[in-house]
Amino acid sequence: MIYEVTVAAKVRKVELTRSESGWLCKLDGRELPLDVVTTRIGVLSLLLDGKSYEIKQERTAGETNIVVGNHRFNAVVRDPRSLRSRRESEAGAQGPRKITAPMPGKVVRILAAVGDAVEAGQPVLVIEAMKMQNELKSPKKGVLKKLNVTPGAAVEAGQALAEVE
Amino acid sequence: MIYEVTVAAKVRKVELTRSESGWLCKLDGRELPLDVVTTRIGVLSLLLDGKSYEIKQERTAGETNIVVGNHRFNAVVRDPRSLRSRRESEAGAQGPRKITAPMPGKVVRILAAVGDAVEAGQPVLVIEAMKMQNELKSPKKGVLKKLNVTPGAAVEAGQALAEVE
Amino acid sequence: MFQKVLIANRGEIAVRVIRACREMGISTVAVFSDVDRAALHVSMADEAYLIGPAPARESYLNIQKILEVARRSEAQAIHPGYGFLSENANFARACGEAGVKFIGPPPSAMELMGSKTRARQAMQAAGVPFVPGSSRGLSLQEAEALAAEIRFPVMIKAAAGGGGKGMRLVRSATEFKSSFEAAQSEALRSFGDAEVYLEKYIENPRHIEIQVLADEHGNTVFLGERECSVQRRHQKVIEEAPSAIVDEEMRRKMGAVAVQAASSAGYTNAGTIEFLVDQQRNFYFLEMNTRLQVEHPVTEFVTGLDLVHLQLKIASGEKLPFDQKDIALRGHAIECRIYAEDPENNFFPSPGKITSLIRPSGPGIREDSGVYEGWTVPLDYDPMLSKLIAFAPDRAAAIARMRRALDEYFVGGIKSNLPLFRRILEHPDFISAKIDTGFLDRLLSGESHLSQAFSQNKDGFSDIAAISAALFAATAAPISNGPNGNSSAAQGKTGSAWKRAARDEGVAGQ
Amino acid sequence: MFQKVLIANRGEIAVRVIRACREMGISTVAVFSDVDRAALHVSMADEAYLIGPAPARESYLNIQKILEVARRSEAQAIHPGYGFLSENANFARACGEAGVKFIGPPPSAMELMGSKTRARQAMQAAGVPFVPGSSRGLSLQEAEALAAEIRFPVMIKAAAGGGGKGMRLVRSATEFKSSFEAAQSEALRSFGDAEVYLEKYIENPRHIEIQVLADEHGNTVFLGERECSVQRRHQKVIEEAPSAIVDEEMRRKMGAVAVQAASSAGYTNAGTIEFLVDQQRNFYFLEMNTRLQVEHPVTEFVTGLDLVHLQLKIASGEKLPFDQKDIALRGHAIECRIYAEDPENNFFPSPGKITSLIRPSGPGIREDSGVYEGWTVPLDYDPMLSKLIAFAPDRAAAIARMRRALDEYFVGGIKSNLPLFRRILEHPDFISAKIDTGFLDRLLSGESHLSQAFSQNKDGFSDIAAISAALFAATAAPISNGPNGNSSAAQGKTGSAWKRAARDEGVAGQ
Repeated sequence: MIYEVTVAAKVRKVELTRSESGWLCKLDGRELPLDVVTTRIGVLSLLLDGKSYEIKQERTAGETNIVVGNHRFNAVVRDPRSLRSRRESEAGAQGPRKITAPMPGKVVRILAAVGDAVEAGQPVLVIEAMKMQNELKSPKKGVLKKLNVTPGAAVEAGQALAEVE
Repeated sequence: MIYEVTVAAKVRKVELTRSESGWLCKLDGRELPLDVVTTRIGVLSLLLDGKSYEIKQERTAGETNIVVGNHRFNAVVRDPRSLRSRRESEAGAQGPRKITAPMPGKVVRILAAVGDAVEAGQPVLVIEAMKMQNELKSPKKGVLKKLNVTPGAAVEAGQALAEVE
Repeated sequence: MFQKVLIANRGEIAVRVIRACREMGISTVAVFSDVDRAALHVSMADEAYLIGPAPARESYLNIQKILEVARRSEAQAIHPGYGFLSENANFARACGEAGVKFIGPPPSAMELMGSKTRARQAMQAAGVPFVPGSSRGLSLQEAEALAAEIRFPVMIKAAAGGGGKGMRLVRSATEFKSSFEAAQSEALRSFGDAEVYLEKYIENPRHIEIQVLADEHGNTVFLGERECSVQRRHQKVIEEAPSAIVDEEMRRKMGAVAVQAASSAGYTNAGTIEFLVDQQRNFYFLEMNTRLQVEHPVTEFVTGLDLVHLQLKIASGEKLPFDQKDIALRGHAIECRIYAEDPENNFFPSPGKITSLIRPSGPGIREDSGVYEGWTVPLDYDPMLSKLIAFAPDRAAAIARMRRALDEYFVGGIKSNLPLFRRILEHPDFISAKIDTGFLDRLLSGESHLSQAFSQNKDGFSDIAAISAALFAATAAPISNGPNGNSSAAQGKTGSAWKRAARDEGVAGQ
Repeated sequence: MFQKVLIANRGEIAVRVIRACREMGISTVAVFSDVDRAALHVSMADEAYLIGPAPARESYLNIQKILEVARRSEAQAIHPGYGFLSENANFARACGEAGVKFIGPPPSAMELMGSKTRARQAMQAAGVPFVPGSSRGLSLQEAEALAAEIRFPVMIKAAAGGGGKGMRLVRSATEFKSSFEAAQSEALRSFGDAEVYLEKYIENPRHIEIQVLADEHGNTVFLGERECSVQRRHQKVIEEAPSAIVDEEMRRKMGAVAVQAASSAGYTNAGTIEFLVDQQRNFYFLEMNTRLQVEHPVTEFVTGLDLVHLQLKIASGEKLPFDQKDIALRGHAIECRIYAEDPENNFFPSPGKITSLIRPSGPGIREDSGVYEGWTVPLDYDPMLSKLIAFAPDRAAAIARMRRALDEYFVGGIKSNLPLFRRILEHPDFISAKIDTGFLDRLLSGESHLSQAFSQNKDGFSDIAAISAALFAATAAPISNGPNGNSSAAQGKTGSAWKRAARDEGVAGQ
């Protein structure tokens, strides 16, 4: 299996081959004598040249982080064989910018109307969750093109709420 | 679903029906207004007339116990529709008595030979596990009819090691 | 002693009180809202009753419903925990009328201390030192005049307030009017009372508080201080005992004032006198919290006492089992409040299903948790998951121990503020105890938090992270995340695509 | 201080030492056998090296292999934990020769204390009180003569022994010869040394021990006592600090003797002097354990100190950071040793996969665990899973707290001795501290343990249990149990059938 993994702002190529004694791993073409054991769901124990690493996978609705000891890395894994994955990736790189809900909650206020000019960082709507209100801001200078929600609407994490172009 | 459950030396009949709001439960024909939630795998939260019970299922290789608060009950569940279960049950009730390994380990000594007369409680073989040696005794007075293992053999929990008739 | 106690709360504090009751042979009655049926406090109690839907005002703040459960279950006393009804004098009074003992001070003391202006008047009469300011609610005009007199910066505060709601710092006359009105409207929204008052703003103060205990026979003692200066938006984040700047003499002085304040208010049971301490180590009465504090465990560690046991004993009429001279402090304790919130994204709440939970333990570690692996943290309440407390012979060792425990701690499925604590505990100012109530906000507004928290240049580790990410993808086990319960494989792709899109669009950096 | 320490052990004590090192900024090197690749201590260490197959003599007892890892990893010191090589003077000496600091006493002190007969001679010379008996290995004839002189009952003990191996109690001359020979052959099998000696047997003694700490600059202190009288077959099961029968005067006397014993042996680092205490509270030297004890956490709770931190400081050449007068005891601590063994079935070991693990926490609770949910406890080593320690202001509260924690604790998939502890902690003799080293064996040989542990007449509870058993069957989730990994449904049937058969055949009652 071959994966493209984006970690620490670099794209790395990871080749994994199952062998009898475990996994054979190549990182960017370099073979690493890795000893891998899954201890719990989402937790790996890795040994490499005597060093011991406990790795935890921190998955939330929005993203996957990899915790190595006490270092955390955001990780995006792409299986290059997956066509769908590639297409989405390309689409994501262009087009208008979306404002997305970072957590589930309720829309309590909308601070701009469709067609308004907005500055980068200007609050566009307010979401309430767990007794806290949080402003969601425009990711860029432009015009508010779409508003997908109304005050009072319940929203899920990751849901696109508005679009600025 | 109907189950026969042996708990505290009594056979009880439990009828369970899934309803929209959870389970409808009858115990020996009596309906109980039970509120059931699975909190973790093997753990239930039960509310009955305001009383709260945390129930844990303690399963080992050999048996199932039900822990209610700090009370433990051995439980044998039989689904009367299961023919296989019934046959095994009948077979188990008669015939010669087996000596079974209560835990995985290694046979270190055999103290009687096939054909020997043995008393109830007489040690027949010795198993070692986790640095401890433990004698397994004859369940009844009789003759050692079978010996399925030899010294040095590794045995699994529940494995029949010998038979006395 | 009571035979049965109702706990009018949820989360870790309900669990904490249930444990204390169990240790004292007292039966426990839990109450819960619709979304808390599977909560830990429900399973752990001996009895549990549904009291309403998710919104707190229809369940955990529903006095009638809670008293109805008390009656039905024949509970003899009610422990209110903290938050919810714990400082509600009407509730305490209703308990009394219903013949149920409220585990806390008398309603009169709660009312006195609950109104900041009345408390100020009473405490000034008792000789308690105060920050210059008003002792009653002010009109805009009065407030403007007073601000000119005591000089900016000043702080506007809600009379009925707490928890940072309805507070505004004003540094100059030009911003005064808008801040005053904003504080009034927030106070009205939060507490149903628009009254606000004014105080001189102390630059870079420390927040240090004294725990007091008073029985119903006139005995009041103090149990040393807690340093609670690490706050974000006036909410405590880390607490410790003792304070690095309080010596024996200052402790005695603050303690004497605290005991005097409690006694003069007719206070009983556990309470806390909060002080602001300026850079010359002058201390000023801030307010009294008329309940058990979130941070009581650090006091328990250094005194060796159990405050909830003592609350129950006091409420049942027992005398305090010790005198002031029997109280001795030993070692150092630190508490971190673990929240379901994302420190890399403006501390947005992060409710949802806890898919994995690895809890620290071992020497000197206590965890008071209200959650378990598989539990879905509801949207509806304060997102505190648990309190992690570390004890060691001295402060440096307690910090090191807490860091060790934080490294062990892991919460999967939702975001938590765990990474924030490592950052604080590694900060030279925290390590040298140069902290004040602005420390954390300064730390957070400094260099980009995101770039700090996510390692960039630890190359060995990023290699390992890259390989591990691929290994997880290759060995993905089904993880149900949230109500939709997608399979892991499907989710991995969706998640990645979403994340990629989000990054491109700059959402993550908001 | 060391930069890197190798831990020559496994299980909870390896985890304990790794935690201490991490807290002190020391890198850790773990060693592991084939079956321990997924063990907790391997994941938690900074480095980890395979040292051989499962049998301890080829891995954790393999001195050459361990020193090779120390060399390769450039570890500056080795912490041996307890058990395995911890009291092996040859290992300590080999460490010294390899230029690696052994964290423990000098080999000479270990050798002196490791031979019970030599230890007796040296301690008698130092004026330490002794149980009447021989101070050297005896022939059968000599032993018979001595037994007649000091009068039965007498105890035969292996000179190289420990842990109850090679010990025989003899109550009359007729059984003497066979017991003597049995003890000799067991000593030979267990320790490679058949030498045995003789002691007067004290009826119903208590086992009370004194913790000592000695630095390498001639300073030795004691840290109070531990009561370890709750034993099964001479193995400690519950330990507490302080002892209910030791007052300040007795503590001072025992402490002075312990310090004298350690000093006269040239002892350094942490060690324990074990005493037998008779019903008149006379105390007699039993032996010295030249290592950290399993039960050290109870001392840590009541003194507020961290013994492993202090071991590391002492071994790196630091002076003790306190004097005897600085040591004060506060509160009461109790430890339960949680084992994978079946108390309802003759304490048979119960290795296997831990399918579920719910761990207690909250106020006053410490857990030092070596396992995690999903870990398969191997057959090959001591089956201790974890140590549960409860602290409270007094003994009654500590017992209540431990009971509360035991109720919270749950281990699924394998048997554990958790039910045993509840039984002990509810026993009136334990509650009133009327315990001696025979207490537990008497309790166990009393009424049928099985019928005690399994509730019969709690009708409400058995109703709930019956319904729950059916609910579990109806909602069975796949549980993988052991290496075969059957699905739950299949296993349910197999398990039930096997259990039924086993019950019919009387195996369970063995």
